[in-house]
Amino acid sequence: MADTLLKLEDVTVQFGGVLAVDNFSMEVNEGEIVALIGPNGAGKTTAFNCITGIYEPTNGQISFNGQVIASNYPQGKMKKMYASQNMGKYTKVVKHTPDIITRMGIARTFQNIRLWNSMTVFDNVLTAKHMRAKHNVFSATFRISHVEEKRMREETLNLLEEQNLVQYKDDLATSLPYGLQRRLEIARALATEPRLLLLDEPAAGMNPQETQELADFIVQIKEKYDLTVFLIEHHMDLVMKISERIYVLDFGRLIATGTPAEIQRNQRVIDAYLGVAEDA
Amino acid sequence: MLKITDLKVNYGGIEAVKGISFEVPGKSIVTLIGANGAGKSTTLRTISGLVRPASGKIEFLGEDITGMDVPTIVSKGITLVPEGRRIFPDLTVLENLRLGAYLRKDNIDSDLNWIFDLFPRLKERQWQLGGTLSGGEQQMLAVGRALMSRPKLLMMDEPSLGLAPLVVRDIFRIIKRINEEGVTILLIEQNANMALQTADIGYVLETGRITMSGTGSELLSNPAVKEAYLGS
Amino acid sequence: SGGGSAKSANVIKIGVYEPASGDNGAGGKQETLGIQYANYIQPTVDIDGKTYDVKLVIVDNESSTDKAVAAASQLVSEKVSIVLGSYGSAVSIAGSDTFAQAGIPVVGITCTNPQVTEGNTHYFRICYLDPFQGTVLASYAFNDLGVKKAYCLAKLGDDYSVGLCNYFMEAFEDLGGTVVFETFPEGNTDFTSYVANAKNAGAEVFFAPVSTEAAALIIDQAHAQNLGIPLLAGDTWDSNVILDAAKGKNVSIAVTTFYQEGGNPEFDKGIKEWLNAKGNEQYLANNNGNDEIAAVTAMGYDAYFVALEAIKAAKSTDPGKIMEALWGVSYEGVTGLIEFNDIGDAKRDVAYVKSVNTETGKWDFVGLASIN
Amino acid sequence: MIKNKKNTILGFCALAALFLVLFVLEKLLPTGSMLFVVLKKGAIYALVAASMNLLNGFTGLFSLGQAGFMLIGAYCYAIFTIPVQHRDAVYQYFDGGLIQFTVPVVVALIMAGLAAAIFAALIGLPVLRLKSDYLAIATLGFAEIIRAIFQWDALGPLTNASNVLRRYPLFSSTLFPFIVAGICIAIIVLLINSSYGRAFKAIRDDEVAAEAMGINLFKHKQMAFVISSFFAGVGGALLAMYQTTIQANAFKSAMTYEILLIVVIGGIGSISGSCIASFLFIACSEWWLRFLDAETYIGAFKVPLLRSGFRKVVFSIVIMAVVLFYSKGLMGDKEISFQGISGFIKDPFGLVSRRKKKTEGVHIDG
Amino acid sequence: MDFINQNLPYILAGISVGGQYALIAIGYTMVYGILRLINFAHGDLFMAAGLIMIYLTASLPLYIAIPLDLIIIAVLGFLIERVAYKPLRNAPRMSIMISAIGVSYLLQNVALYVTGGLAKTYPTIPWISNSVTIFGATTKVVTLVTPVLTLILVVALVLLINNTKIGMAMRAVSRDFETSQLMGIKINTVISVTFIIGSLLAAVGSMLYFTNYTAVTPISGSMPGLKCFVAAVFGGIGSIPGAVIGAFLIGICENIIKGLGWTTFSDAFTFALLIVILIAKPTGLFGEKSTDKV
Ligand SMILES: Nc1ncnc2c1ncn2[C@@H]1O[C@H](COP(=O)(O)OP(=O)(O)OP(=O)(O)O)[C@@H](O)[C@H]1O
Ligand SMILES: Nc1ncnc2c1ncn2[C@@H]1O[C@H](COP(=O)(O)OP(=O)(O)OP(=O)(O)O)[C@@H](O)[C@H]1O
Ligand SMILES: [Mg+2]
Ligand SMILES: [Mg+2]
Repeated sequence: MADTLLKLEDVTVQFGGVLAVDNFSMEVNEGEIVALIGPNGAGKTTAFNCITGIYEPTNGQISFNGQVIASNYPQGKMKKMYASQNMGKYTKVVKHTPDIITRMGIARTFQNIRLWNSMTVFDNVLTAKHMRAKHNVFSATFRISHVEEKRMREETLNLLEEQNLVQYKDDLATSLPYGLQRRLEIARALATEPRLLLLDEPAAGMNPQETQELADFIVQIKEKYDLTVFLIEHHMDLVMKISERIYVLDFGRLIATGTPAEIQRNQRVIDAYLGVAEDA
Repeated sequence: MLKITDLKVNYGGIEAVKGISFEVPGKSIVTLIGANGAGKSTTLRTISGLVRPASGKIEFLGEDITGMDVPTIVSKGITLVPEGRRIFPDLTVLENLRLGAYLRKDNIDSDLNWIFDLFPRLKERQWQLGGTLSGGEQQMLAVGRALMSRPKLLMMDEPSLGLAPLVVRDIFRIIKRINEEGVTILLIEQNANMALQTADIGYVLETGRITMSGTGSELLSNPAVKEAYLGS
Repeated sequence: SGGGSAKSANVIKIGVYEPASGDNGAGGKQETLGIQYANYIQPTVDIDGKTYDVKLVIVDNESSTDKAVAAASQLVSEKVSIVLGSYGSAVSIAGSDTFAQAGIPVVGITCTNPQVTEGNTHYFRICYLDPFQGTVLASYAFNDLGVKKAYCLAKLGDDYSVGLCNYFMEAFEDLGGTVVFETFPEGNTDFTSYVANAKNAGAEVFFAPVSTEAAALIIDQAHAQNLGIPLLAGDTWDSNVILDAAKGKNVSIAVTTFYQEGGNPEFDKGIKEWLNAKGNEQYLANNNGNDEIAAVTAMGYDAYFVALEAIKAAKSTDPGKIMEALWGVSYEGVTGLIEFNDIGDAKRDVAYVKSVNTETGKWDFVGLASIN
Repeated sequence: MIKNKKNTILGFCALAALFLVLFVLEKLLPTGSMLFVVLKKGAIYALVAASMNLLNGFTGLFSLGQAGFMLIGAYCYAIFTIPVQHRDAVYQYFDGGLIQFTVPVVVALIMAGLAAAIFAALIGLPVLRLKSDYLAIATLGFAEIIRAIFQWDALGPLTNASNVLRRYPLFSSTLFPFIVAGICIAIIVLLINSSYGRAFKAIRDDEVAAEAMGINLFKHKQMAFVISSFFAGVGGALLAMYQTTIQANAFKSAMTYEILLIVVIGGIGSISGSCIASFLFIACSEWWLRFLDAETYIGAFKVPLLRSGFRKVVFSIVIMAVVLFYSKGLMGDKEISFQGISGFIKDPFGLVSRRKKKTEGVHIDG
Repeated sequence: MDFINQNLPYILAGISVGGQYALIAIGYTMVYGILRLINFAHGDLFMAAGLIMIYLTASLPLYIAIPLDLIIIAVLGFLIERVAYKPLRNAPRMSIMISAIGVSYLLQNVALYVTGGLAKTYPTIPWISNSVTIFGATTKVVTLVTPVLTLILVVALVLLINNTKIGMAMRAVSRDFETSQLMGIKINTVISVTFIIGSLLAAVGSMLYFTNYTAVTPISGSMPGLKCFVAAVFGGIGSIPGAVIGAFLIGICENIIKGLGWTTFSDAFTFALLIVILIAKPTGLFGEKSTDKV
């Protein structure tokens, strides 16, 4: 078995009275494609947000590549609420801003597309390379690091070529059709040179044909960049086709985990999420 | 009921819709399918008055409604479930639903219960702010909000976007049900399969033009449609 | 004016460098009124036997040091022969360099800060200075009113009021009194606390040489809180705004100033007629809608004639010649004799002291004050 | 790429030509000419507007502290350059003041920028956590606090309290502010077109996405804030030179609003827009409209309305008209380019395309 | 007793100023709430209300002048919105703000042009201008009336916004014009109503304020305008109770500071307090957190 790349232990997230994620543990191994599914509002996006540092867990610990990237334990009035759960298991608070986590090698796309609207397709990708570039304000402003800049531009162009976006490179990101915007988001995430790619409903708004293309595309970039992919999706064809393992959340709780075949047969998952397949 | 004649719409210099004509008969379900950027959403936005057409004519129940302002069109009985949900994030779920019935003067309590029956999840969350709902919950709210206006013509722009498979089926069931209650429906769907199964009439839009049309089942069996939109 | 165009070759331009907007806009306009009236009375001047039309070129320096340079340059580019102004010392100083470079003489009218004329040869002025006024006020308070403790209030960032308070305090403490000094921030309208502070400090006189807007509010508060001690101020308070504010109130107010209405009945009568004349409604509006004569108006009137004297003496429209001629000017104006000392300041050693009659809403003449 | 290079060269030529024209004009026209006054102030405001645009337009940080930073720059410059022999006269109430040495003009200019930048770094720490209008009002507040402090009597030996500072070295030629402002603006443009500039824009467009793509929000915001303040400080120092005297009183929020007006009228996110708008704004407010203040007779006919104060009424209407007509500013977020100029010559003011647009399916406003 | 005697004026002044600030601050907050616009012209509208009142009372009896003043200001507020803000519905937010600054300049400059710039004395409104003595401190009746009136108006407004259809529409419009229209809301009507209410409050505020501080100049509105805007931010801009609490807080603190002898810094202190509060609570005391879900 390959190394564990991402590990969630007893992660709980609470908003006011809502338990969005409840004692969720899971792991993603190096080189896998893993899917996270579950009904609407099950807490999938919230889990992503915890991993990427946008939210902090109320309790639990997340580690990436052996390094703790988020850890928290119930404090204040939460303490009483979780008196019985994993009491004393986590004692330190680790909090990173999203940029640090991205720097460590986790990149993501968003459920609601969040491209930089006033920038061209090319600049969207180029800007994501900013973090990895070796320069400072001074050298960048006075063009001392123009070699670095040139390299970034070349790499960006390559990336766009691979994603078949190169013909749109000077268009504004917003003027692209929806499907291409999703693809651009993936390209932008790749530009940060991640090891783990998180995709939040990448096929939303795509027709079945496009979804299929997307599935191939994900497998392809995974191979090419040596990535590990962790994705949320409601299109079951895609999930079942490409993922090696699946986690199923319901009301924030893990209700099932296993291979696609196992999940499809799992009665709890069928009841809560899949429903009875009455058509193709 | 709704008649579109030679509708053209531009955004700045871009021609998004290049002269389309179609009809939506009363009490029917009509669906528009097509690839990303084909101009489907633009068509619906134009009908609801959010976008002004460059030329063409839109008639509703025999009345020319081209160029009327949005609230007027809404008051005539056309409601749009907009693309991307467009929930009011600072209002509670309940308030969002009440706003759906903004133009109605009668009692809306029974309708509220009806919506809560359709989407029990919303009932649970009725005091939560719309902006904090999950994607799927927001989509339910958007549909529920539109139903609250008791429209004559309900236009839905990708209502199943981001919904769990189970709920997608529910949504289509609901569509059928409200259609049976007498509401005419104009539907845009990426899930062409389900859409065509549900619809009486389908139109295929390609880069701003209607390229094919027919009954739902005709299109379902059309090889070209299969190839391009059904993915198998 | 109308007939001027025929003799257009013979025109001499006098620049009026005054604020018409901003903090000192109102005062600037009143000062300008005096100049305009003087120009109406005496629209021509004889230079070396030829009659010239006097044309006023009025610019608005917006009471602001950052707009002053452009306003001054505007006058320079209009080729004026001499400049009058400005109300407010800071803008006068700010415009000074521009005039100096162009070699144009300036006659300050009511800018009382010593720095205006100090160290230059082109800036003159016809009023007395802050040190003088501050000392006069201090001795009036100490000797005439017989008070030992004074409360001084200035506007933060306003060099006029802060400066005058400074000189007042110096003199007052030299005489043996004590002072409490406070400043209020710009735009402040609530003077309740300041009046209460003065009361609580046990002050016997409330010295507030501030703008008329603030003055009106202070008077109102003094009345509302039953302050019971006299209000004292400098030349800025010599305005009909103060009379309006104080009328019918339970306050006593004394100010030092340059002119007392009635000091020259002929002038008073003439300017009142002019203000009330048909077609001059805007002049009346600039004077707050009534014909009460402000000291700055009288000073503006005198300044105009001082300029004409200098022009006549120079026998030329050339600014350089006029500048030289100014040193020798001696002119008996409505506000007294005007002559310049070797700094360029008027040799004045008396100030008018007057007080408000709260029943009639007019000024009562108290007397002349000078430093002994 | 090649086109880019050609544009750069063309740009340099144009700049050189501009400087040459200025130089010649200055030899030909009398020194007091209004043209130069407007050009000087216009150049200074262009710099300050560009620095504000860097922050408000490119980084999306709505800051209203510009006047405060200018004040710091202006005072820093003046305090360190007033010749020692004049200090007694200037600091008349404070026995000649505390500081009894001077530094060369260029050093003082840089110090002015640094002083503003250091202050920005200090307040950036707490303030930059705030968003949009909250940030605006907090920075505005800081500017007001700075003003109050500089007017404080207790600091008089340093700042001369409420009194004017003067007699420090001034410009000898219009070229000076043009060269300094030109260099500064060039640096701003270089920065904007660098990788950091793109990161700033990313923050403006979508903070969440920017952070998720590895851009450290605080570091970059702080950077933009400090750099912008540096140039505002230099701009303040230049303004001090232009004004010949300074007084804290003049650096009110109204000054910030003026600069904001220039930025928006020029186009948020367009440096060339800021520059053009700056000259137009200054010319309009301090030169071209002055005739409206003077009572004017045509023959015996008195032109109605014209009298003191009318200029400002008209000026406010002009501003509103410009904003209403060019709701995205004169330049939008485009920069001036040679293609643009030739386009402008073919279709001045976009009249043709605007008419065309009207008939098209544009969004209906509410 | 002596202590009260000495300090009561400060507190009374604080409460009264706070109440007047509150009425203006609500106007800011309402307009901001709906258009996300810092309506810089609001303070000047307040000044205009004062000036117009002076001109009206010069020729009309008070019982006509007061309602007429209210009507004129409401119409003025309505017109400002229609002329200066409505055409910019789809423009960048900053452009509308500049338009607001333009309107503010215009009102000030027209006032300057018409009045000449000297301070005008506000007419005496019977009863509320009378002096009263409480615990030995003398003040005007208006000082006591203001906070009461403010509270009544605030409660009414909060009810309006939270419990009525138009109130709900206002909150909807504030976030999303397009979708609001899809609900059948006539956004222009809703926005106009908001402006009219805001302007009326400014007019009422001006009557109370200028009864206390009787000098009206063209720039009389700018400082109260700024302070009230600060108050609105203090409380969390967009929140009406927040604006009111912010206004009272500022009014009272300001006067206590002055009473302590730190007069030089009374404004600076207001801003410092604001900054401290914002650092602790980045969206003000009652500010809504952004509900932008990722
Ligand atoms: N900021 C927040 N405040 C309050 N509740 C929240 C917040 N964010 C999420 N929630 C709630 O947490 C639950 C989980 O939301 P999440 O977005 O993770 O769902 P999801 O699994 O991604 O659903 P979907 O498939 O519909 O996107 C939902 O019930 C949502 O209403
Ligand atoms: N506001 C806009 N400004 C400019 N172009 C636009 C705008 N909205 C849409 N377009 C363009 O108009 C065309 C049609 O867009 P539309 O949204 O109608 O497509 P669609 O068929 O709904 O696609 P999707 O399935 O992605 O929703 C596209 O090319 C799109 O880029
Ligand atoms: Mg989700
Ligand atoms: Mg669409």
